[in-house]
Amino acid sequence: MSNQKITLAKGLNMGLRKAMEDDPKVLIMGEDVGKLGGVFRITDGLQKDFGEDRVIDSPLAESGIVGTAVGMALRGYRPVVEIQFDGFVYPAYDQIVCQVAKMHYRSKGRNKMPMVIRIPFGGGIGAVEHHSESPEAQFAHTPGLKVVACSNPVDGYWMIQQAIASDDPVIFLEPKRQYHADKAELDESATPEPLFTSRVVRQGTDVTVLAYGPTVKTAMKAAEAAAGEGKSLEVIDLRTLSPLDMGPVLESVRRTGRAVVTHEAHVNLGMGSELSARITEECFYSLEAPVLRVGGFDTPYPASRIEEDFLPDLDRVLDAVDRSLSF
Amino acid sequence: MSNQKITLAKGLNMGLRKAMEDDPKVLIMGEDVGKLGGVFRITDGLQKDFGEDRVIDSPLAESGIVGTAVGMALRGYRPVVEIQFDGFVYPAYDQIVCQVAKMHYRSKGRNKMPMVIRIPFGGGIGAVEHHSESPEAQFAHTPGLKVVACSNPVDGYWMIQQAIASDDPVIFLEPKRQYHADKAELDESATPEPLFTSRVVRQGTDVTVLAYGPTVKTAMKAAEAAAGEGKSLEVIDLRTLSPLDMGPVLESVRRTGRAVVTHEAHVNLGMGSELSARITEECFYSLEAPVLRVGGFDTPYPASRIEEDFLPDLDRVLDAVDRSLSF
Amino acid sequence: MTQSGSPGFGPDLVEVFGPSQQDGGPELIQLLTPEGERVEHPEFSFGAGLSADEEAEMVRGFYRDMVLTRRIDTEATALQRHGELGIWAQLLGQEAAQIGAGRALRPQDYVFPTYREHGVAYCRGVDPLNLLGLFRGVDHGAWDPNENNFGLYTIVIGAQTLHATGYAMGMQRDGVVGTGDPERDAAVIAHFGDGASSQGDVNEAFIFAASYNAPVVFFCQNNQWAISEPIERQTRIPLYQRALGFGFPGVRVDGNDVLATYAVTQAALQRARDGQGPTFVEAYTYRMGAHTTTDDPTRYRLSDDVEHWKLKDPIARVEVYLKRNGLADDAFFEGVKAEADDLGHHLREGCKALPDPQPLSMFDHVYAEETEELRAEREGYAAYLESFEGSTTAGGHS
Amino acid sequence: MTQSGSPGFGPDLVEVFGPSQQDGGPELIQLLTPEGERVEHPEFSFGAGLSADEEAEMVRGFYRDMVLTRRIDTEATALQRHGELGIWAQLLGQEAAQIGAGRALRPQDYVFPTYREHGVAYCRGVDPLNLLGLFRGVDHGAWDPNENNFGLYTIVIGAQTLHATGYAMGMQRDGVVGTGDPERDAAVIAHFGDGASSQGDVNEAFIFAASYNAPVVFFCQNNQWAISEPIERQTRIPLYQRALGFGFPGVRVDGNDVLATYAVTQAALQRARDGQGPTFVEAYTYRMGAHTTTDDPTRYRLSDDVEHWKLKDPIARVEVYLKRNGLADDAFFEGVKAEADDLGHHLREGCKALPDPQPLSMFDHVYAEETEELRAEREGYAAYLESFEGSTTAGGHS
Ligand SMILES: Cc1ncc(C[n+]2csc(CCOP(=O)(O)OP(=O)(O)O)c2C)c(N)n1
Ligand SMILES: Cc1ncc(C[n+]2csc(CCOP(=O)(O)OP(=O)(O)O)c2C)c(N)n1
Ligand SMILES: [Mg+2]
Ligand SMILES: [Mg+2]
Repeated sequence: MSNQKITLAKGLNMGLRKAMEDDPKVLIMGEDVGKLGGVFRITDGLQKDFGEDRVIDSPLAESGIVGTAVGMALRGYRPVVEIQFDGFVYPAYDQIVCQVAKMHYRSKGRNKMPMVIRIPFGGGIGAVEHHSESPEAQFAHTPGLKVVACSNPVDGYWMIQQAIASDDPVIFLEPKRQYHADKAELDESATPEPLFTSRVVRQGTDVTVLAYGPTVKTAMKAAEAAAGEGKSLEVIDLRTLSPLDMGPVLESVRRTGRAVVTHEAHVNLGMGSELSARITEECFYSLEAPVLRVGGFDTPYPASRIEEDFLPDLDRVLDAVDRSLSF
Repeated sequence: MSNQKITLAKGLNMGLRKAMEDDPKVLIMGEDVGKLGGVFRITDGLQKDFGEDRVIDSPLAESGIVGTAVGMALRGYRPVVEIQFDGFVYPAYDQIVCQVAKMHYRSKGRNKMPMVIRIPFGGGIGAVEHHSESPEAQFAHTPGLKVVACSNPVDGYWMIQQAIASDDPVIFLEPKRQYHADKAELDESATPEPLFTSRVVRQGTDVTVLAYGPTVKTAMKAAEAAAGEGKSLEVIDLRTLSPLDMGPVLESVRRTGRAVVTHEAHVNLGMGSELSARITEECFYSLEAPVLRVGGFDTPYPASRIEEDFLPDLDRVLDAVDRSLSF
Repeated sequence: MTQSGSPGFGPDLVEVFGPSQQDGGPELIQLLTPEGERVEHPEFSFGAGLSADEEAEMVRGFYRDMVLTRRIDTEATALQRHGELGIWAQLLGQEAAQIGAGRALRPQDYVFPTYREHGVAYCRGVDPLNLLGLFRGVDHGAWDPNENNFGLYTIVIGAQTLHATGYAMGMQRDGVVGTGDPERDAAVIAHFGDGASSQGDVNEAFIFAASYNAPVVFFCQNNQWAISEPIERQTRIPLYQRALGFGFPGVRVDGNDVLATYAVTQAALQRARDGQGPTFVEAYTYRMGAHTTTDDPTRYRLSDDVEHWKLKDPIARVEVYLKRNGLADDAFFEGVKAEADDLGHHLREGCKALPDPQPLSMFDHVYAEETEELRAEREGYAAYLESFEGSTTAGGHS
Repeated sequence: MTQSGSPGFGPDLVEVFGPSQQDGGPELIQLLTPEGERVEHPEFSFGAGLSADEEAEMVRGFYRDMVLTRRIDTEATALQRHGELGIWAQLLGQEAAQIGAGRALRPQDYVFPTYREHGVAYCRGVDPLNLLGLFRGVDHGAWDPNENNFGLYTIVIGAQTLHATGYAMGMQRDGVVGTGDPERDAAVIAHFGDGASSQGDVNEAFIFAASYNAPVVFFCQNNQWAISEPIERQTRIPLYQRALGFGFPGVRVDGNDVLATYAVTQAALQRARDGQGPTFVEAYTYRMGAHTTTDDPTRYRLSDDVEHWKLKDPIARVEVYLKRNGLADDAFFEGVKAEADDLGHHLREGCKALPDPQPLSMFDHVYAEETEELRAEREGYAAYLESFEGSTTAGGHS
């Protein structure tokens, strides 16, 4: 098959399709995932091709979706659950943190929980309340879950398949504003990197910028702009949030001596806190400045007309870079 | 009224009673809070004295309890909700983070949410699964909520009243293993410190130890033991987790140059991460060592026969102190 | 239902959604047919105690309400198409359900809406311009909930049904239930959709309301769809029967019949005000438009169905009724049309003039008592913004 | 129920818990009275198709099961009193409900228990010693759920009802429902309590099960109490009627009558296996003991009630029946008693011998594929523990 240019939405759709072809135990469950193909069309065409028994339109109840998916997983299936929007994962929170996360532990490994919970996350799409949340820190804080975020079409294609193949439950975060934003070339014959690894996406020497999901693009733009000003940023796409892949991060920060973390989630108790704490523990003597965090402010997500002020953008990232450099 | 020696359970009970006497709008809601007085007897005798309309035994449904409490608050009441155990707050998670936390914001301040959600939290009581959780970081990450933890009987008495008097929703964490552990003398005529403040509970010069709830006692014991070895620990009872009262913390760390944070919650993305990040940002040049974190391991809460290994104890705190000192 | 089944367990519940269901089945309470004929119902009636003139006046009022409500909807839809709103949740086809319910309320009653209750908002006196703000993205709700006893729109499906129940429990404690004083006795109405009926919260609301006998009417607009999920996915028996399992009455009313919806809701509210507890009202209707302006219903439903429901238009039947019985003249209809045009103008002009919020307003109202740390964050951002003042772009680099 | 009510909404639902309710009301399905008399029921019967000998053999089996189950319970309670268990959830009084349900299962069926299903566990062949581990605090569940198709105990109220429904949906996909092959067709049973019926999850389970017609039996032991909350707090109509609102059958069986519980559960399971979907079985019983060994029921309930229910003891009535009808001799009863004594011995000795877990086992099984960071944490803690080796106390300072 020849290479093709695809969007993130397409990459995910193709990845889901591939996973369903490869393993008849893979099921898709969620609201509107059938004929509609999901409100973002990520499951477009899958019910038509795999039938209603494998692409399961559900009643409107997130706890019910995740809870029945637990039962399916216990029966040997590999459910891929779609949560329609980040803000609607909370009715399922109990099932996720008390059941999905703990089943393997509780059962001494006898019950596996090979479940993927897909969550379109983050803001920037001009939506109403509850449609732009970034709930990752809460899941990363929960042992038993693994949490990843894709940032581009090619990763979308591979990572969703790898998440489905994982015998552990994976919270799979998809930056919704990237769904149809950029295209990238997919080589289906390539060998992807392992799922739980971070990746240096731009090399640099002055400051390490850590990002994931939607902020990878922001960080790349910031690096571009900084280069124009003679500052060399190294950008790392974390990809995995739990576990964290600290290897590339520490290696980079030991070189640059400075780190800026950026995410859309609230700064307070966000991923940036953990990264800051770990980097400081591990690179104490290499650090020229404290790890700085650029994220969503510690307010509820605001009305969308001012969401660009809430969200980290390249200016705020560069501001943090400058503050780091002038420490 | 003469001073009396009370337990934490008694302090909370007296504080609730006082709040109900002072304001007829104060209601108590929850499972078994009536005749039984709650499984920990914190509401003992209140239904008898204030009636079933003010001490409301609920159906077994946490989302229902918090959700109806939201309605009560909208109607002008000040509901105090009891969640029976930490691990059972999750069915109400959606109502808490999407409704309780956001109502004031969403309504531009027109709808206040003067609600207290009491959660007995933490381990060490030999309980079965889900009865020993420490969910504070997840609430502290949520703008719109305030989060406090009491650590002793006198604070219990005052803080619960202050939380009830607050016009903002307060997640009120009670270290359940302290309920009946130690007695302290209560002077009801005293003037309490404001609710959202931290307190230095032991002065020291070498390392600052930050604790809250159940670990305050651990930290105090560690300080005692360290003193015997010639090390001077300053212990701060954080009391408020959101907002954080960084003043006393920063002042202390600037003096000692070293900080250890201890809590029962998982280290990863726990309060310790945030404290580490903020302390490092603010005291970068004063720090002699990275902020070290001593907490619950990043596993689900284990079977109770090994919970003392999971929980931070004075040895692990002292180990961190030593590591900090030898940095 | 077929009548065969396993011994002891009663009839099997298959084929409950046969063709008769599309018309609501025999249990549908109707007082005005799609053809504009008044019909009798053994239990519910419209206009009892009113003179013929008063009654006609009310029906004309409903007509006007529905026309204006529809205009709000079509204007908002158009504004969304023109990029003035980010999204709009259309109510097309649900005017009778909303006006019937909205007009049955007394001032002291309290409403907990979903995100689609534009007609009820209108009945409560909320300026429809205020509704647009939310969909434009300038705020999360611009009206004062306590001014008209009309709560803010709730987007998390079903969450508001618990708030409604708790609010009703508050009314019980305030002594405004069952006193017999019509000025005093109050009730709550909780709006939700057919899809919402599957949420745990909604079912818990039923349990709490039943357990405390709370004065709340659960008003469900069964518009047959939850985005692309048909009602059959949420229930296999008529939805109003859900209430029976919780021990309070449920009824199905023709939600496209404003007279019946008014009569039934009014009676249910009165039950609540009288201290007789909760009632479930299923307003059987149809979502004529898309779920929202971003939805594409052609992917999942047949245009035949839409055509079928067009014949049951809630406004047309009232118009026919008024005209055929000489209860309204041309001047009336022209007057309503003119009013609607004015309203349209108000919305178009007003919407475009809605001011964008100030960036720093993001930090307002997070708490009743602001925290130091939030103040510091706000000040930090203010200083940051000021650092760009004078530079050509908002940011230095973008 | 009284028959008056507001017009149109049917009867008011007041006083549903009149005195008759304490005995389960007229809807209670009973085949063996508290006095040990066999009675007929128009829909359900016990022993159809069995010879008299076979039938007696089964009843003796039930008797033995119940006695052994009770012994598990009393031994565990005693072990808790002696400090060997942290807590114990007693089933005293619920033996018939659990044995009736447990014995109605086929090997290929799957059970989702609460934390009190010791009798069902016993029926599934789980060594009761394994149950003690959880309450002793040595693990969160020691048995292999897939060995006997008996899931782990679930403590978060109601969560398992959704797992059960999902598992049943998996069975549908595996083609083991409605094939007509008795060795193949399978069903799921979900256990839960009266209190649990208020949880959103349980109601969502009803919705999913109905929507997909999943082969699941919702088996609710209504033991009248959820800790201190009486059943009246959770529902104001008989609980089995909850199912009607979701469109599937519900029945109330005498949960202290092992024959009736067996017959009804068996029929409900068969319905499920046959592809006829979910059933709600309310086993009407009573929690004779405390909620758990840490509870003090004297604070909230009358000893009179307990006395009343003592007369309905599930074991006594079978004993009377067997004796009166000469279906079991003294040797039988002595044999069962001896077995119970052996079991007691096994539990006492076994419990004390249950090894405490190794501290480092805390890190096991967090993931199927362990993470680097967890491995590092484990190693760090191992090194830390080793640093104390040789010192007198476990830790240097404590
Ligand atoms: C908890 C939650 N899950 C999902 C959504 C996304 N969503 C918005 S509207 C809707 C369908 C609602 O259907 P229904 O209750 O029938 O109301 P209708 O839109 O038809 O008026 C869904 C799934 C949401 N808003 N909240
Ligand atoms: C979600 C949740 N909330 C609260 C509890 C605490 N709790 C344990 S058992 C129980 C009562 C359960 O009553 P019921 O469902 O009737 O079962 P029973 O104990 O009577 O068998 C409660 C409230 C819990 N385990 N889970
Ligand atoms: Mg709908
Ligand atoms: Mg019970």
